[in-house]
Amino acid sequence: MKNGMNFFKKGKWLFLILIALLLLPNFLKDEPYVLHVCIIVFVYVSLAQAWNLIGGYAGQISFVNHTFFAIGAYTSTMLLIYLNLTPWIGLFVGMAIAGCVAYVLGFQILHLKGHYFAVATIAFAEIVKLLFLNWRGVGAAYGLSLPLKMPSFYYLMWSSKLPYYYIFLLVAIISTILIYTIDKSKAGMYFRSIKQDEDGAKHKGIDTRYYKLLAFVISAWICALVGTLYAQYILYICPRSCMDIMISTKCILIVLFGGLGTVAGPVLGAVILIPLAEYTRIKLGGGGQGWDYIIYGLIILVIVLYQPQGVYSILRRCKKNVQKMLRS
Amino acid sequence: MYSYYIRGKLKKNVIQVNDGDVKMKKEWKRISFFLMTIMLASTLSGCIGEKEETPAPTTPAPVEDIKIGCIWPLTGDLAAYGAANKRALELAVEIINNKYPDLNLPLAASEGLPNLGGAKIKLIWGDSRGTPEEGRSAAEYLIINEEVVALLGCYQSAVTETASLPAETYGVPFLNPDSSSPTLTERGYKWFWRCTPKAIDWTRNALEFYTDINEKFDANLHTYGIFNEDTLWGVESGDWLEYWADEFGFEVIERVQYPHETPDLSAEVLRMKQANPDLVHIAGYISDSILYVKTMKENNWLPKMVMSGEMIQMSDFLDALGDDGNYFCLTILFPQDLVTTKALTVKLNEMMDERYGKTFDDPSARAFTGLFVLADAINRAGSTDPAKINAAFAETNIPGEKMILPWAAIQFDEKHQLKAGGYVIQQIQDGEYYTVWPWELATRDIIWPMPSWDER
Amino acid sequence: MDLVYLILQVIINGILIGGVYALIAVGLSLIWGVMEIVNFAHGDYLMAAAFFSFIFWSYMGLDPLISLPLVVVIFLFIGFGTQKFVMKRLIDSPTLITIAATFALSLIIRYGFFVVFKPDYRVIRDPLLQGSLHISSISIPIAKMVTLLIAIITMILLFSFLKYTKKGRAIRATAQDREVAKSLGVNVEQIFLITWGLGIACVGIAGAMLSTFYYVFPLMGVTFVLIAFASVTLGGFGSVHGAIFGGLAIGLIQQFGGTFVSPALKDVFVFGVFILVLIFKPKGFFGKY
Amino acid sequence: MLLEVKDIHASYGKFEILKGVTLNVDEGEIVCMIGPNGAGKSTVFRTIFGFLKPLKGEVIFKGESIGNMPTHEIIKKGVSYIFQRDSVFPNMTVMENMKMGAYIRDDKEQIQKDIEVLCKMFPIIKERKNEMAKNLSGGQRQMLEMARGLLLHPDLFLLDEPTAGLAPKVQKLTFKKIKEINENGITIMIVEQNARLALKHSDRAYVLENGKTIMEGSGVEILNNPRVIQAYLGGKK
Repeated sequence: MKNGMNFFKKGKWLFLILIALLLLPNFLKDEPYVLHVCIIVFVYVSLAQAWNLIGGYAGQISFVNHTFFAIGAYTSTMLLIYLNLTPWIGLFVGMAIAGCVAYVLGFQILHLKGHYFAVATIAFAEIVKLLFLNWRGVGAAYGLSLPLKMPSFYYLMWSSKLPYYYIFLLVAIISTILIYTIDKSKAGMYFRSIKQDEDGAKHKGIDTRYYKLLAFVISAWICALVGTLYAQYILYICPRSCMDIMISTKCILIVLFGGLGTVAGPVLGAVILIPLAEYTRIKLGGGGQGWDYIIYGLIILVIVLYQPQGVYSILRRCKKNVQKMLRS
Repeated sequence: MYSYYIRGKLKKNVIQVNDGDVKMKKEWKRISFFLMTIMLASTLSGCIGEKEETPAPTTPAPVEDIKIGCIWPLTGDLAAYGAANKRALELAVEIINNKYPDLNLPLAASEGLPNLGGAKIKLIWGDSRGTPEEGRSAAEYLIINEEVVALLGCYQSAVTETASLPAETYGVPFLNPDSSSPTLTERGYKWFWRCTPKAIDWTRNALEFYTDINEKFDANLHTYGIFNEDTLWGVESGDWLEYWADEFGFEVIERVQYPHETPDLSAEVLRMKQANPDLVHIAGYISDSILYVKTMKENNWLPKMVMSGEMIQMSDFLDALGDDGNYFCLTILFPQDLVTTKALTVKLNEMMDERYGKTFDDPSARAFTGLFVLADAINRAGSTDPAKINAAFAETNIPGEKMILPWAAIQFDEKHQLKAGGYVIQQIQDGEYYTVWPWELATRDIIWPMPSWDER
Repeated sequence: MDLVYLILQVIINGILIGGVYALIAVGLSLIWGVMEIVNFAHGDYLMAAAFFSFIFWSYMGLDPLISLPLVVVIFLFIGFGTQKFVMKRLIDSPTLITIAATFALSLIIRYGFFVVFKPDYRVIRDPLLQGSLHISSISIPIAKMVTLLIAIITMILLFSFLKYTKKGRAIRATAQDREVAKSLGVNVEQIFLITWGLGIACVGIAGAMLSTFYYVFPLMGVTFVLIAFASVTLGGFGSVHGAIFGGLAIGLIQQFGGTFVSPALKDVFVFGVFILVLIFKPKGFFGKY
Repeated sequence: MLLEVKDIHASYGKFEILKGVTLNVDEGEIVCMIGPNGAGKSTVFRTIFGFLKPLKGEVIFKGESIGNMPTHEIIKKGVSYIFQRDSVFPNMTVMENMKMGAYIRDDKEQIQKDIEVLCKMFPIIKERKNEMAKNLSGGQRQMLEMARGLLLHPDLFLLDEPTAGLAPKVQKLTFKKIKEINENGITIMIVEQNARLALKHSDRAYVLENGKTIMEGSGVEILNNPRVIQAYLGGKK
């Protein structure tokens, strides 16, 4: 009964937040910059959730998520440019291709342990980036500028940020719910046991290879989905910007900051870190210095050294203490 | 999707809470229905509303302060350029906002902009970090939150490309003083102006120069080699060099595309040495150019001439290489020696030196010029209304003597591109930069061909 | 230049640059092998060492070759400090936590130098080591040759230390089985301290030597660190000869690919070979020590 | 009394493994500890050896409490521990492994002499001294581990399942060696899966169940205890 009440309360909170998020743009019509930051936050919520699945739950440190992101962006853009195909189809084609690449890559390297897997993914991501930089067919270093179409739902193109806001919000919510569902499902349990002790999980009869691949592919799907939409939003993609390893790294830092292997972690991390980065960039970066990066580094270091479970666990502890206080 | 999630949770709840479960269910249903309606309505209003809406013009800033947004890479691996431009622009603001009657620059004699009641220019800085997205979000921030009247920037073509998007959307003039990608002005943007030659121009100038050399020295130059980095700028430069080489009857026998800031360039140089062209062009940033010179020396190989972009004029190049940097050529917009005869530039250089201990270099001179072009346009517009400023841009005509750069005049063509204004070619001799081409502007005779490493 | 000379030249280039990679990799490999920590800040320590050399040169007029012992000692202590103040708390943490910690360190070091020294390109002009040896049409740059020499000396010293001294044996023992080493009375914390000290001192040597022929720039570490990762994994982490093998192999692959196929794709060959090795020989070519 | 363990409690994370273990060992004895899997036998050793800090209770060695000492201090007091799992350093030569055994000692000459003595006791070490330890067979590794442990000059030798995974013949040999070591005045404590063999060779024994000592007696007594026979000796005497 009590549990139920807690759930009820939590649900209500989420609902209120959702209302706020839905209504927020009405107050921000004249503040596209804030909208832009919101959109970037949503992008990183989704990407960080994707990373959370493979890294936070299944425990495989992947530095290749930005490649899937780029595959999504490139596929839909190429289809739009050459076949004039709506990004709605491109989106699924991109997801399919990213899924295939993830499957093949994962099949080959997911048996590698810990650092080896991490370094292998870095190498793969670098290879793809270098190939794209030299592949004239996909614009090489020129990148691809999306053809400006009439603003429409069909071409997923608008001149205002508002529709993008809702779309990215939707994607962020979908990915969070997806992770929540996985978290509560049997697969989530398997992922966690793989992360804790892979050999043990194998002994218990869990098909570790299958589940790791599953996490990898789903993670790639989410990244590709966000990639397509991001390309539609930013209207220009090039290997140096959307195959930058910093995208994956940022996801990792966000998840770590928020809380590894929790549903709320990536959301919290993105909501705090992305605006913080924007803020420091504007307030400190303008001085021609690198202070913002230093602050970023210090925050991560402090989190890692003193609170490796992330901010989410601090919040939970605070909540417990408050409840205790209220009770007494 | 979301309401499904909530309801799923509620079901659990409902099973456990016996009292009033029907009531609660109903209530939630109503709330979720209500929310759905709001969501739909606001989405629709957003989508429909934006179609009718023309981009809202930003409200003009108070007359006292004319805010100009500046976007350059202030951090990241190109921050050196950003820092140099920042210094130059601060000096330009100082000159515009205060009385400097002895300087023959537009707006120097008056305090502020006379047609706007002496309004002062204020620079608001945005950091592009050298990445297109950051450049774009910086532009957005500057337009919306800082309500800048116009934008200046962004050095790298890729960044300029994305940063000019919001300017186009919101109808804010964007003046680009230093990106050379030709596509920028081919996009047909209404609010985008560029007061610098395109990449196509300097590649053509370089080939013209070699044609002249062939005539003058009967040098019989024919083969051409290109090093270009794998960035947008590098690839584009390489492509244009190849195009013009072909046009002028040179043969590109080796084109080496290399990864930007790679740890080692031996393979690249060895390949070029193997092909052994008469002429080599380096289209790369300064770090790579330094490494190229060092690696060529290690390999004891030089073609008849090596030319590079204007970035090797940055003081880092000779600081790094010393005498080894001698005899290299560069295409440049702002040859310092040429304008030492010009009292204006001498004076400005002194001011710069006094303030920051640095001198003008090419990017900073271009950014400096850009701000004057912009201020001049705003002044002639007599208002901060973007449309009027845009109109004033079209009529820009700043004569050569009122500029730090050695061009005939600044005027824009119908594509918003600088009309006249080409590159000159400099050669490094005795650790100094001397203009050697066009012949009539030369301050020293060219040393041709460049002496090999053994002969130095 | 005929093909034989060309191939010889490419081999020489590959070995010379491979020596630098090996020197960078060996420190990384040591830390990786003993503590199972991948030091993402390795490239930034390299940059810092190059900057120290530059500072000694520009303020005291000491050539990098002369200030080398100083830099090594400084970096030994920087290594101790890193272990004592940061990594000590993370010894049994999951991989991800250590990656994040070293990445944070990397940001702090990189942009710390960025703030202090501004993003200018610096080169040590007229060092003791310059010019090239020319043997018929083959040229061997002296600075790189001496770097290779010092790399070899460093590695022989390191190898002998690990092989023939008591502390060295303890380091190897700790790398192979931390708990058993502990049960024999090895003070593991002290071993970690020494490991970090040595690992960072190695990269200190690499940085100092690099400054004689490469430009010094706050972001230069990024370019080297990926190559170093590949070298270490190729050779098998935690072994000195593995790092040497990895470094040289990568140097050669890079030079051959770059010269004979395409310079733009030279790193594709490096990473491609590296992934293939990982797939077919996941522990690299050499085991731990 | 050499070692006294008084009611220790210890846990890994949240799981409490030891819930009150009391035992004592006299000088010169061979004491054996038997019990089912997961009873906490190895944990007792790990706690004595300082890998695990007891939550409650005391460990007294030679009249001194060692419960909170770091491992390398405990070793200096004269305790040596051999792991249940394979614990040679695989990529070191046999001789290097031996030298690691003398890591905390500084008397070079004495170490050399000791190694020679041990070589006589375990001839295999001398035979294969320059071979990598990973190339040894299971029994040879067991000998190497014991020899290495003895280099610490222990007063108390903790052996965690010394015969696990070895052929019956080698198991017997191992116990012969254990006896031999004991005859040199070294007190030995054994945890053993092969209860019958172990009890035969020990002076006294303890039975551990669910993290508690439930029985104590001489080796023969325990061997004849009907409950022990039922539970650990397969019902046969």
